[in-house]
Amino acid sequence: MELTKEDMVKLFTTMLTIRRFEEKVSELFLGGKIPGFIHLGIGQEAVAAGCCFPLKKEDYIANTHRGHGQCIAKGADIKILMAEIFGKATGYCKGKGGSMHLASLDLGILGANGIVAGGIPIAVGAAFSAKYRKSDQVVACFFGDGATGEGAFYESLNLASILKLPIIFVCENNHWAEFSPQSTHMDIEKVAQKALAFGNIKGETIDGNDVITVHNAMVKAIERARRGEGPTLLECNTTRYRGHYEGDPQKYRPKDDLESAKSNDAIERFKTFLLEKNIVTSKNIEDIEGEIKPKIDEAVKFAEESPLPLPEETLKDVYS
Amino acid sequence: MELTKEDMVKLFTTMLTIRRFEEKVSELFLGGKIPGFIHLGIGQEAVAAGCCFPLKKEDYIANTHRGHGQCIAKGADIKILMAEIFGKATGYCKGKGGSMHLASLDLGILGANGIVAGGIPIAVGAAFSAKYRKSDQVVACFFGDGATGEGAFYESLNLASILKLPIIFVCENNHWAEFSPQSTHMDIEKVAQKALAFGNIKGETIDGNDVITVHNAMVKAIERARRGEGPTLLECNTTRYRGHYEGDPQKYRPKDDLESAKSNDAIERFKTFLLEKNIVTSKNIEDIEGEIKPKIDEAVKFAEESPLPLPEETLKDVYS
Amino acid sequence: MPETRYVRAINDALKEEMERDPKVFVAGEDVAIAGGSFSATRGLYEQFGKERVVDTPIAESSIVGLAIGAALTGLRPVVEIMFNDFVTCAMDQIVNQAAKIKYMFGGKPKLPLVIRMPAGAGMNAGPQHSQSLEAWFTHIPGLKVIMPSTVYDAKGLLKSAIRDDNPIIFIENKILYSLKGDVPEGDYTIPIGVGEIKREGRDVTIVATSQMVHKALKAAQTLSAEKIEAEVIDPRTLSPLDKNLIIDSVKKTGRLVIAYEAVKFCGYGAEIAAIVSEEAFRFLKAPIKRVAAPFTPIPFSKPLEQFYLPKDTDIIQAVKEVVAN
Amino acid sequence: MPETRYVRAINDALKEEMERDPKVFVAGEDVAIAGGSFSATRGLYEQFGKERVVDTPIAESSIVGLAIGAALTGLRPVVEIMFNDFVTCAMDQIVNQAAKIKYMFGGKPKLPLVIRMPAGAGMNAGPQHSQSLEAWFTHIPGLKVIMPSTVYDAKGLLKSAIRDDNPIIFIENKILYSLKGDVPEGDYTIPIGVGEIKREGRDVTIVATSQMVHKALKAAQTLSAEKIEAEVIDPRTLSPLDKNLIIDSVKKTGRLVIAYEAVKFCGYGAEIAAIVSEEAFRFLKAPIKRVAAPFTPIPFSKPLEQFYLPKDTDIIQAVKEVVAN
Ligand SMILES: Cc1ncc(C[n+]2csc(CCOP(=O)(O)OP(=O)(O)O)c2C)c(N)n1
Ligand SMILES: Cc1ncc(C[n+]2csc(CCOP(=O)(O)OP(=O)(O)O)c2C)c(N)n1
Ligand SMILES: [Mg+2]
Ligand SMILES: [Mg+2]
Repeated sequence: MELTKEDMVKLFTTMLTIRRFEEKVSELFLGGKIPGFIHLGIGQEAVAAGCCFPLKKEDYIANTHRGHGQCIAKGADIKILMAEIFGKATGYCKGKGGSMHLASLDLGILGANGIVAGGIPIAVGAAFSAKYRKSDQVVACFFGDGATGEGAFYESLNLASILKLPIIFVCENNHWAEFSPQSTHMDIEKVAQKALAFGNIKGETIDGNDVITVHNAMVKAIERARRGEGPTLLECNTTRYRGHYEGDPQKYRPKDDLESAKSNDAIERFKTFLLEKNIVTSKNIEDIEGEIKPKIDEAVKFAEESPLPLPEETLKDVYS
Repeated sequence: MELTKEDMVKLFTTMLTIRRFEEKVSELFLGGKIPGFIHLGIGQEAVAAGCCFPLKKEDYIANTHRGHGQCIAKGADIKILMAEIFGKATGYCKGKGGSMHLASLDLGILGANGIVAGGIPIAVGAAFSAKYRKSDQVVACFFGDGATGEGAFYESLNLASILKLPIIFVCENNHWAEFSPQSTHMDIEKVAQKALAFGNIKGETIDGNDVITVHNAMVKAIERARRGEGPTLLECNTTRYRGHYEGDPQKYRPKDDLESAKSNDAIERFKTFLLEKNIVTSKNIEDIEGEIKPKIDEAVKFAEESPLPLPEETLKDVYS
Repeated sequence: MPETRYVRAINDALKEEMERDPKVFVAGEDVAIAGGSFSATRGLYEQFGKERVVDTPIAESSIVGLAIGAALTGLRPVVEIMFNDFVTCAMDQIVNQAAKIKYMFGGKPKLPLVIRMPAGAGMNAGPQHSQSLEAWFTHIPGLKVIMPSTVYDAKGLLKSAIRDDNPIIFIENKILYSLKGDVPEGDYTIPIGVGEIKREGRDVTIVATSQMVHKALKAAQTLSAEKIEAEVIDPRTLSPLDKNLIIDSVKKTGRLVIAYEAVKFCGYGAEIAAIVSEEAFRFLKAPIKRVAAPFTPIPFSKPLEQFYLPKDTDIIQAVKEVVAN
Repeated sequence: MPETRYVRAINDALKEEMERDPKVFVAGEDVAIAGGSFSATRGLYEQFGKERVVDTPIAESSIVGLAIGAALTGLRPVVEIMFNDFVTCAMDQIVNQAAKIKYMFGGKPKLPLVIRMPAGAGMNAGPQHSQSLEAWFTHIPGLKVIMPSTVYDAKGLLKSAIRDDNPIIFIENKILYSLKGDVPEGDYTIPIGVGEIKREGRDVTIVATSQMVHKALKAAQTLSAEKIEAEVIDPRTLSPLDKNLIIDSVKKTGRLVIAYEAVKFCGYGAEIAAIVSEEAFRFLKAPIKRVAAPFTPIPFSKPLEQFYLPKDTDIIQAVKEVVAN
């Protein structure tokens, strides 16, 4: 699947939508409009966009606490997403989940997860189900570098490998887990190397801030999965701009680490590429920005104007 | 550390003691004298003997449900061991633990474990402690091939690798976990390959039924650990003769698998070697057998004659 | 009605539900080729093949995760945790994921999955193979917890569990596996959340679970000879609990003994006592009594394990105390 | 007495015990360089260095395993589980290993380790970051469970926990971290297993834990204006429980309300109710009442979480009901 010019514009639009959405979330959170914990993926948009683009609607994703981007890239409506982050009754989870628990089964979003590595075994279960039902679906399972500390990560890779399940384990390696650098969590450089512990898993490390590279690697991994050849562990090196959560001043972070991250901005890089290759003009870019802004505003308006859930809602939805 | 002739005789004696001890346990269990579940390591004696021989008394081991052999090799008194297996008040755990929970801190035996992979995180903790206390101790952590399914196994390797702890992860790969072959649990041939997922762990696969090979590999791993260079994952290929537990008729097991296992008997192989190299004579072997037999009988007698714990003992030892 | 064994009733329920619904599959450690450690899944692999009867690695977290992901996407998994004790390795998946997914995702998802596991002591299996941890699960909203005591209940409740759209913890009992009992031919189910009076009586209510139901019945028989008629109630489903069945009985008898095999302190029976002391206090003529295990791990050695286990004689004594009161 | 905050009291206790005993070390996720997610370990890394203050991978099982192995071999670990909810990833190590090692190995080993973790809702942290799972641990013989409600208690009990030779689950509270209170200068400890009457009263006994102690005290104040004098008891140590303190109080007041933040069904308060209905039944003048959370996961959205949380007004209402009775 070669990317057409149109595709590239779509990809760019997705990335920029994620960025503007999250910038707005940050602003609203710091302004006291959003409760709870917020983890932003600003700087990591190429992974979400590049991985989700080649997925079909019926395909699944499972993601993490840092999960707004993948939801948007998988087709979530940013109004409903924003409403959920606000804790409103109109949100994807009726306000019961919030930012850490975004899910929409209709869109194949099996759920962001507040437990590090908690979504990985579930993603494997979905891949098992796809194979069982011979549905040709695949699963993209997102997690961070820190998640490789958890036993559940390895158990899941092992099981998926043995059963040759149609799953792509996407490690968003932003080289930080909360306030600790990658070296606290592993003593190897490349997460993809961990694939060597399992027989049927193909490991690959790519530049996760280059959306086309991400896309192409994902296409190959999806094909491999659909052919029944087994899982891929796709490590996408990327960059976290913000603190672990909003409000985290990142005191622990060396200055040049953050600076070098920002000089490797996925959106800037893609923009330059698109301009240089004459795929878009500056005007086009402005237009895209111009289209996104009102949508974000609309999402905020929707969220702000939406009702809070009624207190008694608390007691509902526990059982089917 | 080169093995002297004397050492080899000691090693042989240990292996044969384990074999005779367990044969006796089997007989007693099937005769209804021993309650509960019994898992025998008959066929795997070279791993226990070869790995424990180069350990010092102060060094630690942590082992598994199939744990008689390592306890004997680490210096356990077979009388007290047998008494524990009988559930007698004179046993290592006063009858509270039984075969699956043999432990003796005085001997550095941190405990057999009824939970697959349950002892591995604990062994890592002991290795951390050794490093913390600068005691020059090392830990040998035993587990089976099936234990590599558990997340705790990987978490532990990762932590030990990052902290460069003085530990040797000894995988007793008997190619079966309960009633399932290795292929149910992993899709690679060599467990040692899993070391590649971690930075400071050295993986090595050896013939676990050749006690000298085991010993020599262990000596290197111990040296590496004491030098502070990090853990070794030492995979010892070995053979389970008996069922998973006593009473298991092994119907699931291909006949030739068991036969080929038996034709690779660690004790027979070592005996042949010792005889061929003129390290021992047939007479010596007979003498060794002759020395072991009364000791086993004595252990049985001790266990049989020992009192059962008083019922009220149940309520004691819960807290310090 | 033909007689069969408890473990066989489990096996039949699995078989029949798998025949009935191709979405039902079974996974776990040694459940396929070996037919399960206690033979509960025997023959399923031969009948349904390796797609639907799956041997997994020893990896409880990912076994439960497998079930969750499959249930979320249209299947109806029944997974086995080999011993209740090993569920400690899967608590995140059960408690933070399975139990909460429907709720935290706003009510839409259905999560039809069953996690079977045998609990209980009495086999000299020692401290890590004998626990009864049901009280952990009953404390978790979003889970249903079923603990059948008879062959009939085991089959009927497992079928209901498999057809239910919620995550279910189905706790069997190792000692009961060999129990014999009658089951009707053909299909039947037992509603989840409905307890049963296993024996009627007017003098005292005994609420008992799992193996303790049989000890309670035995105790009731002995007591009957002394003209004390005990009513024995088995909640069968621990969560949701058929509260009124118990309250109504206490209203009649005025006396309550609760028998469970788990450790007494903070065990499931504490909740029964609490409910009754909240909601039927005025009907109580005597203190509530609990018969349960002491506050120790489960020892290996025979005399210790025997001492540990709550017995019918303990129930008799408790009943006599509350009746005398 | 100087005033400080709850989290600071924890921090001071850690610091002082590490100064006192070189065998004490701290490990966990982000406890070293970052000083802990809630700053409970702030400054320790700078003072004691990376050997004694260890940042671990995100791996709760092996964090607890680290503590067990170290405790078995002569050290006194204090490890942090970042949120109570994450302890679900470490249950085997805590329950099958730490809790049972001394017993199943025949009594010889000592296992001096502390596992700290913050519980509780009220921060809109959602269903996987807000639970109160203390009842799981109190059901497990071999563990001690401590849940301090005041700044003074937090420091004194943590010091005792670190000096104790048993595995201890030390449950802090996220909302209480910012609570202010007085602590004496210098060293002091509070005995494990001794509860405290936080307020004397003659009309009703309120047993409350953790954050609910403060709500109970607030309720007691309101009730006092209406001439109802509540006695508020904080067990502080949930296991072992200072049972007699509660029973004696109930003997005096004849009425009992139990307040805890966890889900009511099968929560810790059920045990208190059960004990009293067993051992002080004759002194009870009214049904026991429990004030606790409803049977749902903890919702994210503000009005829902507020609805979810048990409140001082709920306690007031419960007290009025039992007093009217
Ligand atoms: C089981 C568990 N342990 C700890 C945490 C706390 N926690 C939340 S996010 C996080 C760091 C995760 O790092 P990584 O996986 O790299 O993801 P990132 O935040 O970088 O996207 C931690 C430790 C948790 N949520 N769940
Ligand atoms: C957590 C846990 N899951 C399952 C079991 C049941 N079980 C006991 S031994 C065993 C097989 C272990 O295989 P392996 O690690 O290869 O050791 P071996 O028995 O071959 O020595 C299993 C599944 C257990 N004891 N603990
Ligand atoms: Mg990260
Ligand atoms: Mg094996």
